[in-house]
Amino acid sequence: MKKNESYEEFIKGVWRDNPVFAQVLGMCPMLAVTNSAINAVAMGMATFFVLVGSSFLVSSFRNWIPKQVRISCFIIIIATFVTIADYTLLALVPKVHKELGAFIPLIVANCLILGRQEAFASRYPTRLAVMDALGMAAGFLLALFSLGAVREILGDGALFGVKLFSENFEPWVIMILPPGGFLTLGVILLFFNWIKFKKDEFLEDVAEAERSGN
Amino acid sequence: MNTRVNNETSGPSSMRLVLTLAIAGLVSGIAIIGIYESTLPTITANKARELREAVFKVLPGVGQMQALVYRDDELVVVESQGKDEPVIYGGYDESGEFVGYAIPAAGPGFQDTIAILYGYIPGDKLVVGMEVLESRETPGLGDKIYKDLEFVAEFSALSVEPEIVSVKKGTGSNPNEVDSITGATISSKAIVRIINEAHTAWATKLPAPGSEPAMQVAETASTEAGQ
Amino acid sequence: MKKRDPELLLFHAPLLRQGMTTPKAMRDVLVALAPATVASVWFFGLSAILVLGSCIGGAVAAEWLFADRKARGESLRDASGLLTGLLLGLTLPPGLPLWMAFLGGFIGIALGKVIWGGLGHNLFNPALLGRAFLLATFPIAMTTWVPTLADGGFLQIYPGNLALPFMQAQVDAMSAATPLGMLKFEQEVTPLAGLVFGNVSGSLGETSGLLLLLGGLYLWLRRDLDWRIPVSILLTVVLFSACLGFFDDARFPAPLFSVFSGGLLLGAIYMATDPVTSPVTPKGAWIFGIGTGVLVMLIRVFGGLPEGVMYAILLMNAATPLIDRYTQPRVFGRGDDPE
Amino acid sequence: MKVLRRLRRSFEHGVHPSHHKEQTGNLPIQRVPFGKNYIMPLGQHIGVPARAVVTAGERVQRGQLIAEPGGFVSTGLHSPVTGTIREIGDFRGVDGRFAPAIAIEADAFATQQVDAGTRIDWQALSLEEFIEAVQMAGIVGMGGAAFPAHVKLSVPDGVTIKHLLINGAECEPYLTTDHRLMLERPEALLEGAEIMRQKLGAEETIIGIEANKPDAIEIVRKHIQPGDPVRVVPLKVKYPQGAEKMMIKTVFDVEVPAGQLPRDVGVNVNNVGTIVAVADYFLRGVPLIERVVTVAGPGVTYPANLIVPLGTPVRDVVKFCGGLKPGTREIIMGGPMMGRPIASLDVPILKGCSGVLVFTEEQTARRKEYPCISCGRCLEACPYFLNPSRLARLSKSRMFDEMKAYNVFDCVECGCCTFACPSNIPIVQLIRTAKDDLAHRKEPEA
Amino acid sequence: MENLLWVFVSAVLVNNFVLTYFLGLCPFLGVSNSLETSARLGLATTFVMLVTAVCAWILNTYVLIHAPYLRLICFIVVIASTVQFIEMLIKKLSPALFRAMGIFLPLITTNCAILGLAIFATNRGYGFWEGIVYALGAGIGFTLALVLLAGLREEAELSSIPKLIQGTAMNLIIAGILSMAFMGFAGLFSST
Ligand SMILES: Cc1cc2nc3c(=O)[nH]c(=O)nc-3n(C[C@H](O)[C@H](O)[C@H](O)COP(=O)(O)O)c2cc1C
Ligand SMILES: Cc1cc2nc3c(=O)[nH]c(=O)nc-3n(C[C@H](O)[C@H](O)[C@H](O)COP(=O)(O)O)c2cc1C
Ligand SMILES: Cc1cc2nc3c(=O)[nH]c(=O)nc-3n(C[C@H](O)[C@H](O)[C@H](O)COP(=O)(O)O)c2cc1C
Ligand SMILES: Cc1cc2nc3c(=O)[nH]c(=O)nc-3n(C[C@H](O)[C@H](O)[C@H](O)CO)c2cc1C
Ligand code: SF4
Ligand code: SF4
Ligand code: SF4
Ligand code: SF4
Ligand code: FES
Repeated sequence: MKKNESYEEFIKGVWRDNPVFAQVLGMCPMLAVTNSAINAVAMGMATFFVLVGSSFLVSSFRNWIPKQVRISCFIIIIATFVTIADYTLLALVPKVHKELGAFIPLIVANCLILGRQEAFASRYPTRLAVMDALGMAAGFLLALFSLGAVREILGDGALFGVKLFSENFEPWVIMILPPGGFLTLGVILLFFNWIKFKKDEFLEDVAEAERSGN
Repeated sequence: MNTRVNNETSGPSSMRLVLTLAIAGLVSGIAIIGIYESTLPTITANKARELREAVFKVLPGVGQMQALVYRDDELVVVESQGKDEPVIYGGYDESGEFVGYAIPAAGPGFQDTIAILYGYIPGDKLVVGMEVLESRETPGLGDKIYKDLEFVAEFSALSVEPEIVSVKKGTGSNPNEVDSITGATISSKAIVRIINEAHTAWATKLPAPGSEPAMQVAETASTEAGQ
Repeated sequence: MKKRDPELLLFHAPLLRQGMTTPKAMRDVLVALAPATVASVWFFGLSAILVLGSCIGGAVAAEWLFADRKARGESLRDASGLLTGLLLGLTLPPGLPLWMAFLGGFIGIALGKVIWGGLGHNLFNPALLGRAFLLATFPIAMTTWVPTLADGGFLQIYPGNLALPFMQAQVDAMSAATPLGMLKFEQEVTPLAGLVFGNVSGSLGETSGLLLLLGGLYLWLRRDLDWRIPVSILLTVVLFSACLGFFDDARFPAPLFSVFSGGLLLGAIYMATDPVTSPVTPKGAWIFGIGTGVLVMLIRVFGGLPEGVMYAILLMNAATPLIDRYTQPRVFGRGDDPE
Repeated sequence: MKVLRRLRRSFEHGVHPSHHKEQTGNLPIQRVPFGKNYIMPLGQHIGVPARAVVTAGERVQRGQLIAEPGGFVSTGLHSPVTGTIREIGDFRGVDGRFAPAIAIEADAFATQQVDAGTRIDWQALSLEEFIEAVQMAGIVGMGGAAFPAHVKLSVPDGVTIKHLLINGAECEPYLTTDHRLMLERPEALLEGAEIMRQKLGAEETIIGIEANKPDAIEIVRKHIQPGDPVRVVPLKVKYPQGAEKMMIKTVFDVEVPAGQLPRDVGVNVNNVGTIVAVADYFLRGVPLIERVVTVAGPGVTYPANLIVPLGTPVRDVVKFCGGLKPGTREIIMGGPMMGRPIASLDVPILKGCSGVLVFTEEQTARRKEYPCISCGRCLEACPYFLNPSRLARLSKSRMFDEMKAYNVFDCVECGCCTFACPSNIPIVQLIRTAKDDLAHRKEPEA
Repeated sequence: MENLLWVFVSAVLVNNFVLTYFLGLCPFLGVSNSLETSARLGLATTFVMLVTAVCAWILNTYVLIHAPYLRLICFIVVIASTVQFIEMLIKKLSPALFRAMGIFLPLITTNCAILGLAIFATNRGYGFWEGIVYALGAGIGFTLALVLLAGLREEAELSSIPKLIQGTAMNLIIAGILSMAFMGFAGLFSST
């Protein structure tokens, strides 16, 4: 049973409550760095690290942190993790760090992270909190990757820098430019709406059929 | 299970609040300093390597370099750059003979600031290399300023006096003319302008050719800089 | 035998209407554009027909695909989709690959009209939205201009047109600069006569100033456009250029050159006046026009692009809700204060 | 600018519907023969309904008072025929609702002469007596609104009327009643005007006539004695030139402030028909028992200008005009721009009804409604400078409260916006819906 | 001087914080359904940005030069506390001003546009005046984008946007279109 519960926490963040597609959180880093898959994944990993790390800490110390200063504590914890991530990336992959630029420190302001601390980690035991953070972070990573992949494939004809089409492919430059970020995410959300719409419609049809059948 | 959290009616004392924050800050500070110290060598090394690579690229034939700043009316060798103090790099060959300067410069491009580094040989008044360090120019158009090798090659022997001018592609004939890139005229002109401006700014500050600061061994203190 | 009373309707007054209807207005614009369209075929031959056709095809395809199954015929019949396609086509370079033209029409209608709820609900000009999308997506193809045809070259097709879908066009085969590009990047001024009669390189529909004005006159006579918008745009541009000329007439474009070059006339007469995306209030129309004129000159003279009409109109489209809100007409008998 | 506007002699905006007046413009006024059934609604004017003073079965003379004013903003009613009161009960009115009315059966053999027939020495009457006389005579505004005339005469202290403005614009298409009255009874018009002017204490009478009635302008001018303080002002042909605030703007270049009345700028506006009714009462002793009605429109066999006793069912009027052509789809009481469609031919002619217009399929064919394309034609049409497109849009989204900020209550429902709209949006109707909703919403709350 | 002009124009139009840097998106997408609120939020943000620019400059000049690794924490803590202090100050001094923008102040502190401003200004090595002008431009640009979007959204509410599209998806697409239109400003005042 227990195992199931934590699995639930994990999977809900990846899909049903996906922070980007379902909750529309963490938009800023999302759009700014997803002009290529590699940047998107790097950003996703950094966020992953920060989110899971701070959730773990916050949850572990949740009974010691007084309510009045909890936000300040969260921010200090998050900022610490972000700084760690920042320096690590800078040391290990300076090229990627240069591309992501100022957006790594900005993870601090990502409301997804603070929101998870406030809504979940500070209230639940460590194991659940970590599962939740893992789920959310994975969902965020997934969203970043899908956006980055779409934008890179169309915008550069490549994925992770590997050319996918013939030499003559005409890149869709807009995809790499800012408007492409807004438009692609808009269209992806539209697609999700559409799926939900169709699903609701389908469920309604089923209900209808059942009612008339009885 | 969360009922245990934060349900004290009286609330914690302010002493406890301060203490919590202080501990958090302390732990965080230690963690940050720890990561900083442990990554610092790699990061510094990375940065230095990048800089060297760039300088060597724009100044062919260079084997050593040192940072120079303009202080008290002369160019002096420095270890670390002061704030708001523009720095340039002196390039020397393996034997310590002065070759030229690598000058960083920046200015507005089509989209945002473009930062470049260019190599300059004061004796011949020639630009001998140009490398774009940072730009947000449009992929496919503006990014040709560093992707179009033909364009980059324009800067391998470019006379800066009289001022560099950019001309339509295929019409450049004089030593001070750069063929601009079709479709990215603005970005290519921006590079030219940035170099011109930087050149004007530095021209009066550079010592007469032949009297450049000599290469110093890295360990020496910079007391006897100059000459 | 007692005659039965007729079945009376309770159709509310006013019972009378003036003759104009919305589809008629759209058709009027098509008519007004006819001379410029013919001129584009004259100057660019078969390519013009292909590019215009692809745009219209893309626009109509989007309109058809996204329409309700029931309303499909209706939404096509009011001719507004057709008009969007045509106007978009007229703003494109003649040598553009056809698949891009099709995509532009499709995106213009899909992003510019359908998602807003269809005719009358969009806040941005769909044709220009399509063009802005193309320009940002394929900047090279969209800024590759071709010279007008030599005599009798009607059947010739620019090689760029025939690029395979998603593939690049062969560029550099034949290229030319537009009058504005020549001014901005090479400081060369094109003689005015070419601009007025249209024998210069540029977008399909922007080349002949004279025919565009003619169409505008027709639209004005039919009361289909708000004359304030073209008048204020053109006046602003003229004044702006004149002022710049006062400082340095060698470096800045002359007023008449400004008016007749680029897409200004096409934009001012046919696109800024799109009733849906321009302010409804008369005062708003003036502000819209002046704003467009200023932005056009700002982008042309101080910006990075040689032409700014499209962006100017789109930016003013974005400001239109605000303009409308703050220029409500003064109500009769309420003095000068609008509140 | 101002000079230019004065030269153009008009208000701003408005529309130019084709006037369709050729059908009846040249036809002299005829009397319809008396019929059998008459229905006199007690509330055929704005304000409080009248109170019946007769009972069923009673015999009444033509011109006899059958209902007295129910309050100050109310007038008397007079029997239009000699006959018998058949019933006092609820009858279907113009708006389709049932409302109290007096049904009279005409005496088939009566001569239908008016008994009274005596001239009243109006000069001897004090102002109060004069006002009461007008009220008892049942005179209401004949320009369409049917606002009791005596109320307009009761000017509050501190307000002086400088001008009597007589509204002969008749800007609604098809209608020719005022036109014919001016042509056929210019003396009555001028006599009535003089009475009103003196009683109001106004300095001058101005008769505003649209320039498409040159014959009326000429005849009225011819009858003005030199030295009389009367002036005829030809007006630009434009709808709604006859709306009183527009006419005041045209004639005096003054805007009546929103929410105020013409008297606040020193003007009293009356329709030609109203003035003639005043003359008929004071000089000939005939109260308001009949009125001139234009019967026209593509669905009428023989269009005509008719003197119709009040209370005559539309059916009788139409029958006199040769009946309805096949394909008739709609009958409007009043003008085509502001009139009301009626649901039944049994509706009676009322004091405020200047026309019975019959339309066929062609005019009433369902026009396809397109979305608003913000073309601004409605703004350019609205004489009150409202933003009808915004009002319609808000009304469609049922954002009625927001409409107050856009001055929905300044709309007079003149119909210019709907006329001008190329997308066939029923703007006036949408505005009316919103006004109704806003007006009625208070009641349940209170 | 020309440089300052370019810094300003670039921050307002060419490199608009919201439309090209994707900063401050949550207020952009969240609050911009009302014009009134947007204008006030924009005003308050501009104000906080100016304060931040000053703070960032002081920190950079006197503190971070010795301890660069504390940058993030310093920025966050200092900005948050300064804004809180100013909030109290305004509340005391001018209740009217507080009503107009006070309630937004604490919310803005957690918004990434503010932190972004401090970080960008530092990365670009802006001096004091450049920093101020940059902050002013960024704030005005933010306000401009917010107000434009609010106008568009209020108008769109009256039109019949299909149910399917309403909401964040539509807002993002409008933002994308706006961002596309702002591309017209590219290169403004950077070429001569
Ligand atoms: C989306 C887009 C991006 C552009 N990016 C750049 C750029 O990065 N650098 C540049 O110089 N011009 C850029 N341009 C400007 C145009 O290509 C401009 O026409 C060109 O600089 C003119 O050069 P030409 O006369 O050599 O064709 C861009 C234009 C567009 C539409
Ligand atoms: C290109 C163009 C320019 C015009 N310029 C003016 C003008 O500057 N002033 C003007 O009054 N009318 C101008 N008009 C004519 C107006 O449309 C006309 O005067 C106006 O519609 C009269 O309206 P009104 O009498 O209903 O007020 C212009 C028309 C066109 C097509
Ligand atoms: C849109 C509109 C049009 C009108 N047209 C006329 C008209 O053509 N002739 C007229 O006598 N009254 C017309 N009226 C009524 C006048 O505004 C005003 O009520 C009338 O002239 C006053 O005279 P009365 O009370 O004698 O009817 C119109 C009113 C409105 C709102
Ligand atoms: C005078 C006039 C100008 C128009 N201009 C445009 C235009 O520039 N672009 C466009 O897509 N549609 C234009 N239309 C058509 C129509 O308004 C457009 O399809 C709507 O914007 C779609 O809702 C125009 C219509 C008229 C009457
Ligand atoms: S709360 Fe923060 S991270 Fe979340 S959407 Fe808003 S700005 Fe972005
Ligand atoms: S009906 Fe109302 S809104 Fe329409 S034109 Fe007349 S006054 Fe204006
Ligand atoms: S006239 Fe009709 S279509 Fe034009 S703005 Fe008014 S309501 Fe809209
Ligand atoms: S963070 Fe503040 S400003 Fe942003 S959406 Fe939430 S309440 Fe609004
Ligand atoms: S404002 Fe940028 S992440 Fe919230």
